[in-house]
Amino acid sequence: MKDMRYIRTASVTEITDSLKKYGDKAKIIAGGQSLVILLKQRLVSPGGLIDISQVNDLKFIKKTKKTIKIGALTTHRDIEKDPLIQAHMPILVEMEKQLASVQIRNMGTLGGNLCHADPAGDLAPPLIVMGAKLKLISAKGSRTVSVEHFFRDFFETAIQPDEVLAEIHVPLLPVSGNALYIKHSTRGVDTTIIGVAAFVSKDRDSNTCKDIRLCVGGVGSVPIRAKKAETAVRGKAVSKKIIAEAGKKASEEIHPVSDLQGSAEYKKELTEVFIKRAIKAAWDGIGRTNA
Amino acid sequence: MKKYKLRLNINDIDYTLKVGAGETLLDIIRDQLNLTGTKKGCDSGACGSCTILMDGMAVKSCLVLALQAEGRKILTIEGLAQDGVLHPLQNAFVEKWAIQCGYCTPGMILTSKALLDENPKPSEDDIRMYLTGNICRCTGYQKIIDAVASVGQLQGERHGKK
Amino acid sequence: MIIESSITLDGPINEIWEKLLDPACLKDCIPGCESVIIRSNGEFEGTVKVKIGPIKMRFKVVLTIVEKQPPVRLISKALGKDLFKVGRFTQKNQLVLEKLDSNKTRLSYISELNISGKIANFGERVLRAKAKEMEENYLASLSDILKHRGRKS
Amino acid sequence: MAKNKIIGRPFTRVDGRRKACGSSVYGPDIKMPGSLHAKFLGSIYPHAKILHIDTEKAGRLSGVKGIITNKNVPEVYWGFMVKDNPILAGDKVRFIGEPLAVVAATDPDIAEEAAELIHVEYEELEPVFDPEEALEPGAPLIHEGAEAYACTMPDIIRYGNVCGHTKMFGGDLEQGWRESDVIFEDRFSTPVQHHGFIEPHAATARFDLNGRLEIWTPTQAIFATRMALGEILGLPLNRIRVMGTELGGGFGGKTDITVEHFCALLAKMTGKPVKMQLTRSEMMTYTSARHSCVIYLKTGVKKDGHIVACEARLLFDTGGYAGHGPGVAPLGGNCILGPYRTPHFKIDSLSIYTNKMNFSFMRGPGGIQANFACESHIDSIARELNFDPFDFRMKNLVAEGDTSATGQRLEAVGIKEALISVGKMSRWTQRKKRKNRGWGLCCCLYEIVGLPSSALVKLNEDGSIHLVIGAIDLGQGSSTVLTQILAQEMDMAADQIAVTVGDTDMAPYDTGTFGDRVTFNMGNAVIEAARDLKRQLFTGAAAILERPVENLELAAKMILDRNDPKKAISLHELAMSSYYFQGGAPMGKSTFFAPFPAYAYEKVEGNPYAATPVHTYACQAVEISVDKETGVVNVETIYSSHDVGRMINPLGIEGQIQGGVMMGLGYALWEEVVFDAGRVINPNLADYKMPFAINQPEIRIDIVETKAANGPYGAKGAGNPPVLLPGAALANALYDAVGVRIRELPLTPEKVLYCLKNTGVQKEKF
Repeated sequence: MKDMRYIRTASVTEITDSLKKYGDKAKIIAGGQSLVILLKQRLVSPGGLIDISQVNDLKFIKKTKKTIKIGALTTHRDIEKDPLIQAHMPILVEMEKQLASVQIRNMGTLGGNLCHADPAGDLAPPLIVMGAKLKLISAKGSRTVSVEHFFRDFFETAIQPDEVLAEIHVPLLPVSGNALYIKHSTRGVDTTIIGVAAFVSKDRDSNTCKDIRLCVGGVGSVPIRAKKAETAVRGKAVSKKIIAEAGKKASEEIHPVSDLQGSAEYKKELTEVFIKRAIKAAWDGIGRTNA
Repeated sequence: MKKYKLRLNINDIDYTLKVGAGETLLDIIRDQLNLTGTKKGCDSGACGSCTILMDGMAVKSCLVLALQAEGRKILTIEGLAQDGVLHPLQNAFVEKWAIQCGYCTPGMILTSKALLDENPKPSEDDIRMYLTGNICRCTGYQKIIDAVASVGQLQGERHGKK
Repeated sequence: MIIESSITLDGPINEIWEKLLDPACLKDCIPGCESVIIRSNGEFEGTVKVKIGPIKMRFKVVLTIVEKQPPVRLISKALGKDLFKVGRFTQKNQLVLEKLDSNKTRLSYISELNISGKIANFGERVLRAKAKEMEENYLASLSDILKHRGRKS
Repeated sequence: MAKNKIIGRPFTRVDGRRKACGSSVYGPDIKMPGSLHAKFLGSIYPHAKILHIDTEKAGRLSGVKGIITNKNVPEVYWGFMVKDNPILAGDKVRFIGEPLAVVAATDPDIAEEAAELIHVEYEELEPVFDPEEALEPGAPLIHEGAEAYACTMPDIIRYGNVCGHTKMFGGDLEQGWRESDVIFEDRFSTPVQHHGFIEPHAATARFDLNGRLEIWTPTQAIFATRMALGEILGLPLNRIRVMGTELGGGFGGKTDITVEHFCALLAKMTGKPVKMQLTRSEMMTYTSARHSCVIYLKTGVKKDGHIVACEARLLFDTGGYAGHGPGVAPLGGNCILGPYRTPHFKIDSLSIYTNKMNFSFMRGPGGIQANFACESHIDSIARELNFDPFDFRMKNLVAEGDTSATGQRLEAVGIKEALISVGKMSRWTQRKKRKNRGWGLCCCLYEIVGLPSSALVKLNEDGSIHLVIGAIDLGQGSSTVLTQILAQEMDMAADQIAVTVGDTDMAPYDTGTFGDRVTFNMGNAVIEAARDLKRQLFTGAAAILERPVENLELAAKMILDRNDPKKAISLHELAMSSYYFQGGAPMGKSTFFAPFPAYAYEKVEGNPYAATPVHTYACQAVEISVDKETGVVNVETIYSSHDVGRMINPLGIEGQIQGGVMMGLGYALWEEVVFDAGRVINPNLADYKMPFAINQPEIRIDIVETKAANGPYGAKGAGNPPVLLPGAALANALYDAVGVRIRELPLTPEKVLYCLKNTGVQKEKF
């Protein structure tokens, strides 16, 4: 293993100072569940590692009036077992249950997952359809970025070398709204081939779809909002025909690449099927799940 | 190679070691402390044979930097049996032939212990979901599930009696 | 890994042919390319930076022309070695130019790319997508340069 | 013979406690002070001449102690059947990842860095990856001077890119076609499967002070390893000691040497212990994978459902070197007819060179490929003639006295009982046909490997018994089963017997642990060795008790006179007198070599596995549901019935069946080592999909005991058949569920969906 410095930090300011000092010569490590493999296979050989896993002020799950704030160092297992999340955001609990394995979920953090930015990652689509935002902190100050615009390319995000992802703010779902995430992988709990997150809200009196957000993971270099599919449903009475229309539109607006997981045509097929299933399940679930 | 001090407790023994920044917990457990009961199967977080308990949580030690275990309490398979008396899970694995080649067994038993600590009477599906990170190529899993479930019943009754 | 595509370019066939073999144009069009020179024996040598997330690679590429029938057909072979020893690639390209009219030429492109070394273990699905993305950028910047040729010069 | 208290009883494993406590020592756990670590440099081209290998720069790296290339290793060709394997690639490389040089250094990172500094000049040659293309005239020749290669077995037919051609026929094929009412033709293909054992290959070798080689390695065949090392190093076998470590899963992938010879050569060069351990991706690109196969089948049947004739052509892709190819091809040919009476047949089974890695034995070699083709073919014929798949099979099953494909008489045939039992378990006749759900059926015939096994049973001075054998227990529980057999023979409790396994210095010769052969062959050897020991004890006791030998009997550690039980002597006393007064240390020993059954010599060519001590049979039914929108196949329940001759340990048998079914399920649904221009593109356990715990369906098991006459207490073998069945069972269930016949494994959702959308037409290659 190449010679590397190791910098242990215990507070956010220590993180930002170290980032300022070492710039892009050092890499942040939190849970390490993605980075350690790259280190061992010497695909990445940074000058130093900034270990932020002991910064306890970034480990929290708090509920405010309109949002739930989650510290970036919260682990997948914390989310899976947290009563607040179970009550208000079952979509995240269901997603976590199918993510990697218990061992990886015990160590892996939400911030690490988002910064690793695997386009087939399971965390991003649910956060995108719920309109979540990220709080990034640097020595210069802090800024917020929407999760949707946080991803730039394969494994590349908008984070600057001197910034650390500190918090995830997820707006609470409206009472008339519902969100869920379903995914297709070969063995059930496995690398995601296609992941679809859907948020729908109902206009009570006209029984039509007030708002809808759809996001597909695994079909591009970043998670993709199926905007055309959304317009096919927004404002309309949700019927089998409308849902089928949305499925078709979604599979037309994405351009997946053929690879080991499946050919491009197959991924288009799957997108159509999963968009339909996600919309229907989310729509039927309105009013049933959240407290 | 630049070395750093690492203090941790493994199987109720405190150690102070010199560790490189890039070394994983698996490498120091096996190579520095010679506890070869924890196995290296894929070295990329897929097979689970390197699973140990860190502060009671099942983690894949090939994906944990050694220095991130500072001040933590680690349990490896060698620490499970207390002075010659096997843990109920170890006995169940032996009695029910939940072991064939035995290479995945340490990781399988420790992950099952973490499960039973969390959920003393797990259903068969709970056990299967919890053990998804541990690949076994010999047994076809059934006898492992039976062994864990049987210890679950046992603990269940003991909980019931208390 | 086979990558195939074709594109219609503005410009007469002879000029497109020149552009394909012009080091300066290669440098502008290949994403992440830092330098291209022609060696004494007619081989092209250049360095190309490729970044996949945290993984950075700098390839020293040697491109040899295997067969050329100006202005219609060009077969070349490239060998890339990464200075950080993360990866290596071999590439066999076949380019065919077809005159559509005095100012439009069709370029069709078949490339057989073979990536090895540590990067190949990282994930086949990422490599295919990244290679496809780089190839699309190459063609896009080539057609841009040709489109703005009049204005930019 | 004492009352049977042990055979057929569930005994806990003799190695269970140490494995549960993590105190077993496997290959990677061997640690030697001052040991060097070795890493190899693999070829980057599938087929190329090597012009020059420059190790000068690598040699100068600090910490590097030794580098071997073809230049400084013995000019020796080795191989399991055809000696076509140079120690390191010399004139030519034949697959991507083929070792060119191996570096030994003070730590693995330095060795790896040094390997990357080695500069190799190649001259690329045209590769060939498809076995059918490799057969075409004018295809690139992978082994130019193949005729000069020696073979370890007679009668291996080799020409061009073929390194093993098995030919078998029976009856008169032309007459068969004439008598057939309907003739069906099919083409099937099966993928490359990775063994998937969790323990990586890892060997440690050192030379002691008087030049004797000691090597610790997880190998399934310690004596075959010693033989190969002897050839390569030019050492007499008494100068080599192979110690089989605990083995973390073999499945046939650890029968050959993979890194042992590199460690030995580097240990000799550097004078230091050398350890070499492969990473998961190295294993998946250089070694340990199953032969892919293309199978053409043409079968003639009568309208009344009787099979008349069959012509089969099996093309096994054996990669750059013959390896086990010439053994896998005949094993496939032997069972391509399945357990069905076929009066007229002609079988050609070929092992073909291509520019891919060196494929090796893997559980159910040849059988898993052949059985997928045969049982899918039979099932589609039954449906075309609208027979119920159960009845069509029942009508054609072989029985005692029929002959196998090689003309060997079949004995202890349990396939009928197995089929009936599966029918009962799955309530086949009352099965309901529900939407998107389907039932599949599948039978199989397979064989076990004979060859010699020897056992040594020692009576210690205190009368305790010690079994010393060379057969490694790779997890299937052979040490436990053999202890049970010896306990039964010596009328003792199994836990009073010690067993020592796997050290060529101490154990008598054994062929190895593969091909379901240990329970059968070593079991017989243990029985005879025990009886040899008892003969020695009885003669000793007869002198002391002054009673005729014939009256004596061994019971509860006492040797007594049957007619006068009071007249007895304990083993303890007898041992003391033998050791310290007269008679010498009693040692029972025996070598069991199953007689080579007769077969139709004149009708069989190029088949080293032409006859087997006994055939094994199994049958499986499976219920599945199919998601027609995504093509995903969900396995609901598997009903599996196995003719194992006699169950020595029920828990062991169940373990073999459950493990085998899951490996077969992975092969049927997900597992494929994918090549792109000769390069493995999924060499890791994330992209190579082996079954998890959540993927295991309910498996109901039934055992048929046909008590093989020549088996120990009637036992046959149980490890291979369970793997053979799920491939065809699922393909047949898929047809039953949604009318899609897929002839290429694995049955991925994409293939299922494609065929659903294009009404059952199968796209050539996905």
